[in-house]
Amino acid sequence: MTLVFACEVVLAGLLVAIATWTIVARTAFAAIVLFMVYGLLLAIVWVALSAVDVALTEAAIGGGVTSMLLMGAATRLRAPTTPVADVGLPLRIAAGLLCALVTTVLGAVVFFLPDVAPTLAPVAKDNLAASGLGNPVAAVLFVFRALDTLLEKVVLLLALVGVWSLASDEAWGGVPGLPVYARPGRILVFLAQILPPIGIIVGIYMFWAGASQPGGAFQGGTILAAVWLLTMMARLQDVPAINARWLRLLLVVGPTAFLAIGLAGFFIADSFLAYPPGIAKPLIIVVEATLTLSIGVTLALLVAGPPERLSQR
Amino acid sequence: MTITNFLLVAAAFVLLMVAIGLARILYGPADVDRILSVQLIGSGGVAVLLLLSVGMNLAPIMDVALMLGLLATFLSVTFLRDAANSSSVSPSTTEER
Amino acid sequence: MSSAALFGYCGAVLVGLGLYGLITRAEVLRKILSFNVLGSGVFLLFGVFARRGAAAGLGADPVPQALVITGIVVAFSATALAVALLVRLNKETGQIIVTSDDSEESSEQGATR
Amino acid sequence: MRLALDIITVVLVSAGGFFFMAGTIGLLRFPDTLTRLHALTKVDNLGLGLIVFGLLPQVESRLGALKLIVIWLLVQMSGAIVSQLIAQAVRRSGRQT
Repeated sequence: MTLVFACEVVLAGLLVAIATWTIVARTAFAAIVLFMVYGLLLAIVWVALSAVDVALTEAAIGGGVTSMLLMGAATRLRAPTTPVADVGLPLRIAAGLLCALVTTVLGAVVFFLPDVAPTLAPVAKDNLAASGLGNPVAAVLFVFRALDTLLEKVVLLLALVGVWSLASDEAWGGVPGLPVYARPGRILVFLAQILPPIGIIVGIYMFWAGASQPGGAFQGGTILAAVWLLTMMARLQDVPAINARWLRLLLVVGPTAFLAIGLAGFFIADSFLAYPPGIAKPLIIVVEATLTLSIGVTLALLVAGPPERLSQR
Repeated sequence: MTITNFLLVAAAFVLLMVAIGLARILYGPADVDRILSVQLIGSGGVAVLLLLSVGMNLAPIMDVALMLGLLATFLSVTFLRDAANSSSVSPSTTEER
Repeated sequence: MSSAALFGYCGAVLVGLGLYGLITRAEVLRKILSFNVLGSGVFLLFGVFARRGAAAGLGADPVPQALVITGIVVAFSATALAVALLVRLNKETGQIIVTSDDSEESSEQGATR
Repeated sequence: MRLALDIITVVLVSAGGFFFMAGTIGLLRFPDTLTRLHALTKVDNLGLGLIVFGLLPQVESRLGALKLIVIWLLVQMSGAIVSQLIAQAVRRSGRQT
């Protein structure tokens, strides 16, 4: 047993233990904190699987923003008067058997995987130079499978439209009900003042580094979202009303730029979402820069939730 | 033992320590105790990742450590919001403004 | 056992755990959490396939990695929508669980009458 | 020269690992949240700090070394501030009960 493997066994055991605890924890608060730990541990697992891009995304979105979102929800929920009963023992046993079966089948799939694994890595590597990028994952995301990535941004926007449409009629166009600190103390305000510049620099770095090494628009955008949420929670900044023109503009600038460059592909290259050779990298950088902004704003607003009251002004 | 092996052993050791500490903190009983785990996984996870980064000679892992350290801070502030609001003022004050 | 296989089994267990929580926990918030655990198990399986496809000097096959990144983002979008629905449901009914139409009606009647 | 640097690394990283262990023992044995927070700050400051300084001689690129220090400063700073916030939350919840 090698050292690395010993490390990985500890990690895998810890991951499963925390996941189990997340499921069985009694209070929602405990479960959410456990889920956050789970997400950050999962990021380390992705590192062990040599998928650093995924590790960054998992830490940022899977562990980070999802936990912020869930905690916001838990804060807003009114507890019911009657205690909530989970399903009874017979159903629990049946569910346990079903889940054991699913796990066994998946385990068998892993066990019986073919010895020679199918891979597209050589193809991706061979065509990497043509994309002008140094990071194969970014090349898959923005060149080889650009349509997926474009539609993924649309899904994010659609989710935001869905969340907003849950607003009551009188609050439409108003301010999202992000729970904020009722009385931010001096220490919190200090933190909320000192962290944004650092966060913005790291966010830009993540996006910029994404072209040649792990990183990218998502990871950068998430940090921008987190920074913005922090300043809003510390009440250094108002939560904006969702009908603000600048807000809507920021939301769509990224996907629009992506789509526009994609459509331009019909004329300057041979097909939709194709980049002309030579200027592929600058075009991708433009797309990624605008996407970083849009993703940051979209993620923050998804966490902030549907509008709950009209703005004061 | 080469220096690389040493760093990997150190990573495994730190991970184990963090795991034990996490178990204790997450057990509670108070919610504030559980928030300590954000801190612990923040600094402990960063230490493990940095050791792995240098030990495996993979520079990009350092970026994951950076991300982890930064996000742990944001998460602490988000989780503490509840504690601060519930005990200092009535919850309705948040709604006004 | 290779490290890829180890995390493969790990992913299989996570899927089972998530599914169990999804079925047995009544609170919607816990169902959403369980669903996220289930999803991450599936992603982990993808990661294992990526790792096994390491070739051409790359540590892992980039295509499944890109799929997982897209998947994480879409899972987050779905979670955000589910959470917003839950908060709205709670605002309307004061419940943190989803009840069938009949029982919801009867509980509302019980509350008003 | 190489050997000397390696020895520095081994000594500092081991010391860092020791403080991780000390922090964990503290977390396990201390009776309440504030004392556990105290144990955690040892992990934050000394554990991670010593590991970062131990890793510095092993990093070849100047940018990598700079990044290490930046990460350390970030975790150090946010750890110090968040610890204050947690302590405030503990005090407030303690007053209430």
